[in-house]
Amino acid sequence: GGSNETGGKDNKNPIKIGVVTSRSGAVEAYGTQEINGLKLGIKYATGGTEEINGRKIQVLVEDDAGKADEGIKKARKLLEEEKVDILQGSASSAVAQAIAPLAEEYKKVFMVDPAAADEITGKNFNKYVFRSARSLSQDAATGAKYAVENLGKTFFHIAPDYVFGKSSAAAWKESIEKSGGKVIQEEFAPVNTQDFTPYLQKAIQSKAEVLIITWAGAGGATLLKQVNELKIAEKMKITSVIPDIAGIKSFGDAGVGMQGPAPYYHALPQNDVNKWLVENHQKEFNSPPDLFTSSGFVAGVALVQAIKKAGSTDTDKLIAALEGLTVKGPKGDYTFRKEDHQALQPMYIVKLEKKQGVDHLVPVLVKELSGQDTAPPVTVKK
Amino acid sequence: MGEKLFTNKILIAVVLSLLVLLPFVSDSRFLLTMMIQVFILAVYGMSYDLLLGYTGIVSFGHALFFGTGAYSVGILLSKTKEPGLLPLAILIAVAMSVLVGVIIGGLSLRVKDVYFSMITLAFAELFFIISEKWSSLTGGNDGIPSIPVPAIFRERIVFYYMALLFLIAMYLFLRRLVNSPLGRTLQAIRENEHRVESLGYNVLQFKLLSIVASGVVATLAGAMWAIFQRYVNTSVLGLDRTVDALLMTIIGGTGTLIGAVFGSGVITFAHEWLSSLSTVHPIFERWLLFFGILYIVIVMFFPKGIVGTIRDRWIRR
Amino acid sequence: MSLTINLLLNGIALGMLIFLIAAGLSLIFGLMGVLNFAHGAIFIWGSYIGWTVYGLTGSFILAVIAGTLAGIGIGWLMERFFVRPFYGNHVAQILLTLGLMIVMTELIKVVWGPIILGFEKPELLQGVVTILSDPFPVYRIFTIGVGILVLLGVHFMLTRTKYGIIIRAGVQDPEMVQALGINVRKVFSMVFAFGAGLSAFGGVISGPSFGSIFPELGMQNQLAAFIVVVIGGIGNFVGAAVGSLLIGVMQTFMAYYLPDAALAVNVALMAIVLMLKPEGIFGIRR
Amino acid sequence: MKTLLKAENLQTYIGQYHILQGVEIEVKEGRVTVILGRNGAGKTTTLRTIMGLTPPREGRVIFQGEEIQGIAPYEVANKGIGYVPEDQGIFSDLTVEENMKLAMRKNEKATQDRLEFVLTLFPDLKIAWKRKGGNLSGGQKQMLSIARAFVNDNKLLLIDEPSKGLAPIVVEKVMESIRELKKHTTIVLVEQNFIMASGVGDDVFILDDGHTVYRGEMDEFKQDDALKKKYLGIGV
Amino acid sequence: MSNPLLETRGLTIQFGGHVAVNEVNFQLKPHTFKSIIGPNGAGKTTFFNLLSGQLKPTAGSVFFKGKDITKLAVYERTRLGIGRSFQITNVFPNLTVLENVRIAVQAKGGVSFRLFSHYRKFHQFEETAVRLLEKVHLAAKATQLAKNLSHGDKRKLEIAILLALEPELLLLDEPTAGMSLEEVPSIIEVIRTLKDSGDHTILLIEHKIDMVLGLSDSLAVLFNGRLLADGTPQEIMNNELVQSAYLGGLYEDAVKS
Ligand SMILES: Nc1ncnc2c1ncn2[C@@H]1O[C@H](COP(=O)(O)OP(=O)(O)OP(=O)(O)O)[C@@H](O)[C@H]1O
Ligand SMILES: Nc1ncnc2c1ncn2[C@@H]1O[C@H](COP(=O)(O)OP(=O)(O)OP(=O)(O)O)[C@@H](O)[C@H]1O
Ligand SMILES: [Mg+2]
Ligand SMILES: [Mg+2]
Repeated sequence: GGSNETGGKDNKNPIKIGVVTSRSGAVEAYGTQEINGLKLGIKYATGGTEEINGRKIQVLVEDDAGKADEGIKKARKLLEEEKVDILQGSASSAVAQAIAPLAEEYKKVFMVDPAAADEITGKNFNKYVFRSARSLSQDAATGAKYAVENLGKTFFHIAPDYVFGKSSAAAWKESIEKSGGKVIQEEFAPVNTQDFTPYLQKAIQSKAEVLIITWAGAGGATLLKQVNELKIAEKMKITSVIPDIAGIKSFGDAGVGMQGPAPYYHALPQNDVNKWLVENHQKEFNSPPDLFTSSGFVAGVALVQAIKKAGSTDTDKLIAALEGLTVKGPKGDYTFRKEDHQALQPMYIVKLEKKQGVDHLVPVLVKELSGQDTAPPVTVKK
Repeated sequence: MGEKLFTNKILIAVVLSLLVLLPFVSDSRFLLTMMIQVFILAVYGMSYDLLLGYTGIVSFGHALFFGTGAYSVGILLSKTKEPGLLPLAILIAVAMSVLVGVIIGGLSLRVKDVYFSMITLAFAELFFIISEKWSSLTGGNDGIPSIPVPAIFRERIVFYYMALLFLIAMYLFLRRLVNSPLGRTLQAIRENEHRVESLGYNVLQFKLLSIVASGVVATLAGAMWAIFQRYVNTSVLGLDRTVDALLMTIIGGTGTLIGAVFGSGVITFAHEWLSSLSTVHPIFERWLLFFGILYIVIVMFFPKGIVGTIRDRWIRR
Repeated sequence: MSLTINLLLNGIALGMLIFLIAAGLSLIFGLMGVLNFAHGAIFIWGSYIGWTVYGLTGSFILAVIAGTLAGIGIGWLMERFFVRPFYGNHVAQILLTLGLMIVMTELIKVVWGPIILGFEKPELLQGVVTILSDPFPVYRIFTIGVGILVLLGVHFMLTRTKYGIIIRAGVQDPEMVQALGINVRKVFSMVFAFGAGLSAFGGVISGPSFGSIFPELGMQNQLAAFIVVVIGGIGNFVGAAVGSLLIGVMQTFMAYYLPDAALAVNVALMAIVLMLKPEGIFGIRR
Repeated sequence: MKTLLKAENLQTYIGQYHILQGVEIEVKEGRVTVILGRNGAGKTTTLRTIMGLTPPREGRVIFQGEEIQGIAPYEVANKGIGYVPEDQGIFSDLTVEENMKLAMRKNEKATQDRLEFVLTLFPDLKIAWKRKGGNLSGGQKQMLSIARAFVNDNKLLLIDEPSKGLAPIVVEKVMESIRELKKHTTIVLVEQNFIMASGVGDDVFILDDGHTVYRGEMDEFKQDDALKKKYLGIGV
Repeated sequence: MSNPLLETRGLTIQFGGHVAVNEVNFQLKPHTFKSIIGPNGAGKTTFFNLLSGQLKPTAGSVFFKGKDITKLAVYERTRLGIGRSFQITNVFPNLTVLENVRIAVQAKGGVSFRLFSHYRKFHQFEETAVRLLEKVHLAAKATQLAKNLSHGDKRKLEIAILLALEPELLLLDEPTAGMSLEEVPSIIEVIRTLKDSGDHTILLIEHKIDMVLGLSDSLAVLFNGRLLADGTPQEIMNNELVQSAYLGGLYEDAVKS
């Protein structure tokens, strides 16, 4: 492919961004946040015109249902039928990893968000892949340092028993040890575990000072509620990555007082971009932006800026423009570092608190860390 | 009767030549992709029909075989980075599936009816779990990306014809099989297992044979799938895969073989079409809803599947 | 010792929770022989209706009643329009109920959105009691109690009334049951609706136990329900309860002592039971 | 004599097959009406059509002056028509006890008495009381099937080949009991065993190819060797 | 005297507390026709099930041609030459009448594992099947599905399937129950011809006493699971217990003749 097919003067080809993400399946809510963010980001960066040099930006969305093979099919469709200039996605890490090789094959930039697996900008990296979302390592780096310094030195980690849980655990372990702490035990429970008591019993018996809870999606609330019920908090400190609003809501009161890293919550950043985002999101979708809205937004902004900078949608030029690019996003400065194309970005440590008039626990800022502070190690093989 | 057979043949010839000509009349590479998927899944569906429609076995573990094929190709090629080893990978796949078929079949065939279905489901789940846990080998849910397949298979048009050929070959093989004395025995087993036994047939042996034959075909389909996608993850072993086989067979019509081709076509295209409608109207963001309704409608109004129903009409006329 | 007892108690509680999920299926699949792959959907609809009514009224009892009634209604419609033509035809049932599963799950997303909802325990049932120095949630004691009540109630209905016999006979030869002067259709409708109500009831009761509900939760628990019914012996209600307890206790102990195998407990247990006793623990060889 | 049941011009289809093509039956109250005919003549289908199991496309079934074609089988049964199907229709997973329990429409004294009566008629059933229906011997199944029909207060009994599989002495007992029952119940009997048919029958209908080809009184028919030869192929 | 073709020693089966077949010592000479009579529930069918392998005895053994076959599976016994028909009709409901018989002929043909040849290649099977259907008056219904047959016709099909196996030993369980009066004689004729052809041995369970008397070389009587008597028809008919407990008054004429 290529962008050598130029249309007439007045009637230029649109710039096509093909999004492969979950519009159904277990993580479809994340997909929605991502797409809303992306569209708003484009709007913001183009000053509302959704055009660059007279070329309309078109966002084409395909549903991968959270399945890798479905994602491959849809990505091929976007690449071959729609001849998209840029790929974007996806809510599931497995899908993103399955699509990344296609980006290489078709020589198109693939802007990853919200998939967080480290391998995407690590072991399985190729030069067409960029990521506006934070990676698991960034979560871990944020949370680990703070936890070692403020919560305790010995850790017990409970995570779901599949690749996501394992690589989260590995990332936390590395960061904790770097900060001088120690992970005494890691326990992996099946994704749809209903009774976590045996695992929590072990946590108590391990005598660790801090319990790390890693759980993406639904089981998290169940786990947290059982933690609460068994009064684990009386025996050890608890930390966990703070999820999206629906996730926090599902905690009920069980999450009160929990501290942990938060990739984004709309009330945390105080800057103009975020203000714009919150206002416009509220206007358009009648709700505040959520966990992955911000990284989707950044993806949009970064792409627009890169295209402007490159002066075209030519892939090589785009890559050159994106590498090292710093954009202003809702959390502040996001920099796509050259080595692995991961966007370094500010991260937050928060504490969940009850607040009048809000129907969920509110993450209250404890500490903000800069992109550099939370930079994960580069694991790309040269 | 003879006339019907003749029209039947004409129909098949027309459809076949359309399929052969398709790459020349359509420049849509995506359409070819879809058709390739239809062909490969159709083979997988037909293999299931051998069990369900001809032997009367309801297996909930058919994905086991599909996954065996896909993983054999995926693991061997990606670990060795040696595309030339594809024939070996397929050979290994077939050998593995025979082994798996004999072992699983041997362990579970003494169990009857729904119990058999459930035990096959248990085995498939166990395999699924192993593939999730043994991620150093399988990549778990993240899978094995960019499987290095021989360059020729990356040519979409070439692969299209290969897949078509594969479908035709497997269809002919299975048709032969169901019309052989062996196939006839299987059908009798479907009807009345105990009576077949008292005719002097060793039912267990025949059922095992059916499982292995169907397993080998499903394995080949799985191998083709891995070559086609150049990607494998645990979903090839998931329950959804088995359900796919079931859906294709039933929608097309059990005990018809060719029905699976229709089933595969309906599922693939309905899926694609409905999921792309979300831009038309927001209600289609819930496209699965309509997909579910489609299933229901097909089962309610074509209880014998597409081909089965057409056949019935035909006979009545 | 205290650990073992604690694990055992938790295992029993989990088992009873699984039983509540499986009880409705045990009637519909076990007794009526309908492979109901929409069971999980009825179950989760119960949860959602219960959640809504609980939120609106603040009364958990009303939530349970509303959820159960909704289940009965869904079951009745389902039987009347979808299941009735396909008694005895397992293959069609699978496909049809799978379709219903998808449709009903998606409808939940249309109504409530595709997100997770927190389901709080009623005040009265919050908190823990201490058993041998370990805390044990009150709600689990509640589920154990409810499970036992359901078991006894349904067991009574099946053994002391004619319904159990009519269903078993009707599954084999509905024509002959009719010829004996029994409106077998009506009985089937009623029992199906009752089973669906039971599923939805399980959905409401287990909602707070999970702590949160989401549309796919039904699908997730469905397999466990099927496994329990099969392990216990299809058609045996008491067997389903025993199977549930077995699975609950096994899961709990495995999670503690051999967590790597926790994922495989259910299916492995089923495979072993079936290979040793092909008709399930309480099943009868045909 | 009063007519209890009348079937007029029964036209029954199964699928696309036209099975009954105008069957006519008339059953007089208090008598035993025997239906004869070769295999595949439509005897069973006639009984099933009366029961509502294979409703007729055309024609009428009049029971006690009321048209009952087209109503559900359980309603037919509840009008007081008992049915003993040719394949016994035993529920194999149910015990003999449960089979009987299922059949007993009412649980009153009279029903209990009748239960006593059938258990003395077929003592085998008492022995096998807790056995599964599927484990019974062929003859025992037949007994159970008959017992199920006898235990209710029926106005009309449709019995399809009761003698099949029964030992001679039991056949004799069944014949006796039918003669006994005749006092308060009317009976339609399909029977291949001519000894039995002629032993208890009062009226006779012969079906062939879905048509009624003969009707008359059993006493006449029994004597008429030509008729017997013509319709039943029985040698003289 | 020739060795018995079939012999049982102490053959016993117990269901729960109920002994259905009780220490039966039984012999069947080759090329003879023996019938088994006895009250309902006496254990006749169960005895057949033990011979053909559907049931395994709790005690005792079965010998066929001097060989102990007690442990053999159903299909192995069939291959040795023991064929049976069933009291409760047992056919292939969704196959055609012809295919029902053809599949049995094929079993005898030993080609069942051939998967690459078309079944119609073996047309001799089909011809045989058609011939057999003619014998039992079912040729006209060859293309119907077996489930659509009337009861009596199914019984005929049952017999055709058995004949197709050409077993050395035929176990017939009330073959004519439900068959119409006019057809019974010709079916009996078929069985009689088999016997007369000399290479078959026949064991028949039947309640139609007149039929039994006409066909059998000898009669065995089962009572409550025990072998009560075994002898010529005349001997058996004169047995008082048989008369009072089995035959009743109805068949007095038949016995006297
Ligand atoms: N389901 C069916 N589909 C097609 N034809 C059928 C079906 N059931 C019965 N028939 C046909 O209807 C005819 C009448 O059958 P029916 O069972 O009434 O005969 P019958 O007189 O009772 O015979 P028998 O003495 O053998 O019991 C037969 O020719 C049979 O083949
Ligand atoms: N599986 C079983 N479990 C319990 N009892 C059984 C089982 N099978 C048979 N019986 C009992 O064993 C006895 C013998 O049955 P069998 O079928 O052999 O009788 P039969 O002599 O063939 O009688 P009929 O002439 O009525 O066919 C019967 O009383 C029956 O109830
Ligand atoms: Mg009949
Ligand atoms: Mg018998």
